[in-house]
Amino acid sequence: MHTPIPSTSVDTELEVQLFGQPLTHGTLPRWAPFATLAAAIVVGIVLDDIGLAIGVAAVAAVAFYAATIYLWSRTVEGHRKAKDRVLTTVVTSAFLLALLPLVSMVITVVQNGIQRLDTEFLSFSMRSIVGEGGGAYHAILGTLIITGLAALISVPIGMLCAIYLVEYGGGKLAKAITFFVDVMTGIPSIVAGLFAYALFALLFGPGVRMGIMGAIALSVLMIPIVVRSTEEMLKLVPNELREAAYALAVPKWRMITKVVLPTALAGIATGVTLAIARIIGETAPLLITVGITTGVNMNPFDGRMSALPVFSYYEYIRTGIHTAASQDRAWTAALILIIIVMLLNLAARLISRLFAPKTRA
Amino acid sequence: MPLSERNRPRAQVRERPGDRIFSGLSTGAGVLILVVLASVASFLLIEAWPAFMAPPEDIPGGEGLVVYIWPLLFGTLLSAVLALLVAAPLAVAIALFITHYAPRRTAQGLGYVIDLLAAVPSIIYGLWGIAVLAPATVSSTEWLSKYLGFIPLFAGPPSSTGRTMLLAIIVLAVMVLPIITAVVREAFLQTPRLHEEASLALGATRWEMVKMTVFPFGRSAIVGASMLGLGRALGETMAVAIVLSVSGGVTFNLISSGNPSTIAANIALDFPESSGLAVNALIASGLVLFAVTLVVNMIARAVINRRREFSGAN
Amino acid sequence: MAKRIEVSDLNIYYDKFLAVQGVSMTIEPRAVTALIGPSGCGKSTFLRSLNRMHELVPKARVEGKIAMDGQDLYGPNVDPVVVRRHIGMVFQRPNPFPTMSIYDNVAAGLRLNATRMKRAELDDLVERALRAANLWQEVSDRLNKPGSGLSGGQQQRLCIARAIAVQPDVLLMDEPCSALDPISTQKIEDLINELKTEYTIVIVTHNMQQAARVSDTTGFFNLKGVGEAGQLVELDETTKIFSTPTNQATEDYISGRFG
Amino acid sequence: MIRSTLGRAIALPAATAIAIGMAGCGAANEPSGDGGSGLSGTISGAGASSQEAAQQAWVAGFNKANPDATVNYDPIGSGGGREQFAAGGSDFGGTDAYLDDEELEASKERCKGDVVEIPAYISPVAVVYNLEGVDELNLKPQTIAKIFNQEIKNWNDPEIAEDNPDAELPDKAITPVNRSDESGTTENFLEYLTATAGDAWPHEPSGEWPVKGGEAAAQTSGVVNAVKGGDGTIGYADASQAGDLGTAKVGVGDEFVEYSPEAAAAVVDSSERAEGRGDTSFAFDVARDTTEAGTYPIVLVSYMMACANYDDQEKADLVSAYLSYIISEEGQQTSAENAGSAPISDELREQIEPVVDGISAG
Repeated sequence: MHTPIPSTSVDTELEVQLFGQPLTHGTLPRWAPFATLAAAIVVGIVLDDIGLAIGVAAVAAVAFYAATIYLWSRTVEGHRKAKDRVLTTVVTSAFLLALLPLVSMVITVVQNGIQRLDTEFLSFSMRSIVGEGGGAYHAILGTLIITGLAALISVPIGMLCAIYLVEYGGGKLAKAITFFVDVMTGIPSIVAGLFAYALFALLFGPGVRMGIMGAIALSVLMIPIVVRSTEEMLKLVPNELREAAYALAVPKWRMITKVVLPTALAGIATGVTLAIARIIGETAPLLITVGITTGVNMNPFDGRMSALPVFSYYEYIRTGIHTAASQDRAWTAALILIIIVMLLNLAARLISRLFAPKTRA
Repeated sequence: MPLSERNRPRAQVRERPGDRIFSGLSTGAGVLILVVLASVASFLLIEAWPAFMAPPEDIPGGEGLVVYIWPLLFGTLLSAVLALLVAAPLAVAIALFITHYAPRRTAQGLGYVIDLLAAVPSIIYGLWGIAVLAPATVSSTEWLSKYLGFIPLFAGPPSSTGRTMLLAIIVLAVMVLPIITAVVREAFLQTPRLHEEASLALGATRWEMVKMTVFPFGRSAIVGASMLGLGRALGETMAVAIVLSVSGGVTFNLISSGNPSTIAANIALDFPESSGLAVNALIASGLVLFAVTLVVNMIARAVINRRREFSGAN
Repeated sequence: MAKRIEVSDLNIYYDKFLAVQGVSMTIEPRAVTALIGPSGCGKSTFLRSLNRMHELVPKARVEGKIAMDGQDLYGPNVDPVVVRRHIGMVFQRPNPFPTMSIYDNVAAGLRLNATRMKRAELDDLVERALRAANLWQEVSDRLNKPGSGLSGGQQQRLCIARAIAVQPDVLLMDEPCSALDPISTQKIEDLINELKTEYTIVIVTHNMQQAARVSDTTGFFNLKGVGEAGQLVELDETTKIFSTPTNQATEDYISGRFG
Repeated sequence: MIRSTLGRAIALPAATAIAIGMAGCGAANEPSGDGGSGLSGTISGAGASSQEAAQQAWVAGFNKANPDATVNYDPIGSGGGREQFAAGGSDFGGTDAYLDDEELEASKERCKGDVVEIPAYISPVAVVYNLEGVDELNLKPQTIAKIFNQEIKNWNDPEIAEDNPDAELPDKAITPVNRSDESGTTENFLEYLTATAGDAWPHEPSGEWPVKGGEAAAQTSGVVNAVKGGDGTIGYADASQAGDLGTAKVGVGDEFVEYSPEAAAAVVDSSERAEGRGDTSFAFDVARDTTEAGTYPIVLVSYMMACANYDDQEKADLVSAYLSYIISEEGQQTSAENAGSAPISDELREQIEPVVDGISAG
């Protein structure tokens, strides 16, 4: 029954390939990739100098690196190792390529936005401002009010929906809701804006603009994110906890509010913060629902409001003599926006790190 | 808790008001999601209806709704699909770098950095795209049209401002990249360590290990994530509105000044100053966009959910 | 084919933590060496250092020397990928590639090493590996079905077939039967007995009866103390270890008074 | 305790907004309502976005004299402005084109009487270009038409060279830049081409650019940035935006006229008032094909709409005062400084003033 493989029956070429490999073979020196990289950079610079477009030159430099390291490695280390090195190059340069826009974007926004990041920008509106000066106070306020309202609408609905899915759900309804929550995540933001507009246009006639419309549009975008993250967090709560609560004769709703939610609270708060970070920079839906105004409007139920992203956009496209000043304002608004988003992300990480439920470990 | 309450018969326990209210509320919230989605569709339909019914000459452009929307839909699909073709392989490579190539210590931090890219508001992508990327692409598009002009995509003449479909595609690709990366990264992280070790123990190099275990395991996640990214690219508004030079209709030429607009960008640009039937026509185009993204997202979810069932096997 | 492994003064670290200390032993060719000992004493760590799988853990490293027929496995210019080609491994839990068929699982290693291989040759090698793993008769009619469809014991034999298909010199087995039922375990043990005529086999096991049944030589690993490194306490012929161990700790462990 | 922690999580984002809202409402630059003399009340207008910069300047200037008065201007576009005014949704309106007959009827009905239409904002449209080494450029209307119709594709085209004997025109492709959005600027530019270029311009004037395939950008700023961003580009934009870009002299009669506020205002004076619209309507059919010396024919004339009669005295006073300020020398100077418009001539002002002063209630 047992027939060990007789190596003699395999032809010699195959035998060398399969069995004759020595343990050691040539290895590229440690400095090999660095030397090749340096050479590639030189090639790129030279190509750029002789008039090739910078993008083309960069691509050519990467290709040069990959080809050189492949050929070098192939002669010394064999084709498998060479291929491995090429793929490492590809994967690493893909990652660096992705970092490029982020770095460039941050530098651009900071460079253009930092000059006007002053107290006047933070305390002035654009009312009666022509030319230089002015600020985004009204837009910051508007963004906070609209986003706050959106959160006020989305968080309870989203959390309750997630509670339904995890604690009560099952059956067709829950399946349908899960599916459509996922689908809802993919609604384009402009469509959410159109929805809010269509809803209010039916109630108030065409051309209506209100802060609450923007909040509703943003809610359409925010609810599914809250549902998803809350659902994930509730699922992480171990069933033993629920059973322990039941065993103490606690009714279901108190079990949920007393045991499940507090356990998942940190995770939910993280999710909500990230959801706010996602929607606070939305421009398109606010553009068509909230519009823009020059002064402070504290009432989301009456007339146009300003929001930071829309403010930035309108300042960017503003016409008039003093466009340099409005361009500066556009970039500063963008800078503030990026700071807010980064801070929210940071806050989310902190919340999840500091208050993470012990059950996760 | 009073004893009397405990001694009630079972059937009555279900009647406990707290439970009833709470379960009612949460069920209501769930149903509300369905209602919202349904009302998005129906309100758009109601507001788009006048445009469907209007005589063709009253629609902007004067040739009817189909002629009005078709170039926009074409531009939307062209930019989104090509952006996906650029972004998806990159996203897979990045996910691979984070999960299997980067030093494990830094991997998590790198993941955050990519997540940050996803959090940047689209208006900022737009401003950056027009201020930095557009001028940077000009020389490359000239090169493309000179040497690769025989390919219809690069027929040219190249735009001298860089505000081309190619630029929009690159910006869109940068924007959807982190979304695809996040999903693929999760899937790659879940590749069973056992299988990776099995292939390494057979004498596989790192790349061979990835090909044998990581890719087959993450294949449907890649497909699903790509569809999600496609959905995002289809609906992206402000960045395209800012960077794209819109004139002319249906063309595959990516590097000239004449480009079709996208539905979302067109709405953002025209809506604030539109009135009357033009608004209805814009909402009709929004309805088309909604339908397209709905289909794409449904497919994406179906694919991803199938993967979920698969991975339960091990 | 089968080769002798000599280990001298081997220390194994996870970063700064010394996991295994001062192991010196000779693993004889065409024989089964069993490693026994309480959990966490470094048996598996030691085993994984033999084919350089250990270094897949970040910051893990070894000091000392492991030589296979005189060649230093950790010497300069030694490619760990090639080391693993020569020293195959079978894991605790059967892990056939779920996305591959039975055939492809066995051929996986061959395809890596020999790119230009005719289909007939490959068929031949796959069949012989499956026969050698005592699995051919059970799966010959469904070679294109996924490997994950087999029973646990069959899956483990498939993994053994996969490991021996590339004709390694040494076969490492990390508790290969711990996830299997007694009948499957019996089959694997029979297989180990057959394979040892061709291979050097090192097996880590928690099951002392198994060690007694299949091995020629047994090494007993134990912790130096609580929170301290594991070490090789005693290495001798299996019959001697299980009848008259020289070390008190070994005797305690074997007779069940400890661990 | 649990409810409070839960509550905190829900209220956290909202609380920030509310806290800031409570802290201080008005922006540092906004008046808190203790102004001295002057009018008070609120009026709202909506309409042409071309007037936005001017309106902001006017509101700022008007508020100096009347700190208690609030004037809002919503730049929703000309069409929307006319629609909203006729429907009674705004107190006054701004539009780049005067009301057509149907809209005029509807507006008269809304006002229960005459409608005031006055040219308040005259903006010259410059033909801007960016071409290295060429600082001066003369272009005949036909040449402009052919360039924008993409018939003349290179800067060294003989037709351009003919009018520019002194310039060294490079061998470089022309990139014409147009507005991608519907705009009054486009409509006026097209009206000019239709009136002057004859067969060279085969397209009908409308707010949408008719030629496909050119470089297109949203808003005036987009066009200007696109022209700046390229080499060999040419576009049309509000003259105020031209900045350091080259502006072409356009052919009028036998000479080439550089745009200037005076030349732009002059063309309105030499234009005919549209007939049969009542005494309060100052709608002009701009004489694009003028050959009069020293006139610059590519202008955007944007109007203010108001009622001759309002129900509310306060409203009537405010509208009247605001419009008076706009057409006053000071008001026109303000918009010239901040929006780059061409101030209306004294002659025109004298005609309009009585109408604006006549706005009343009852």
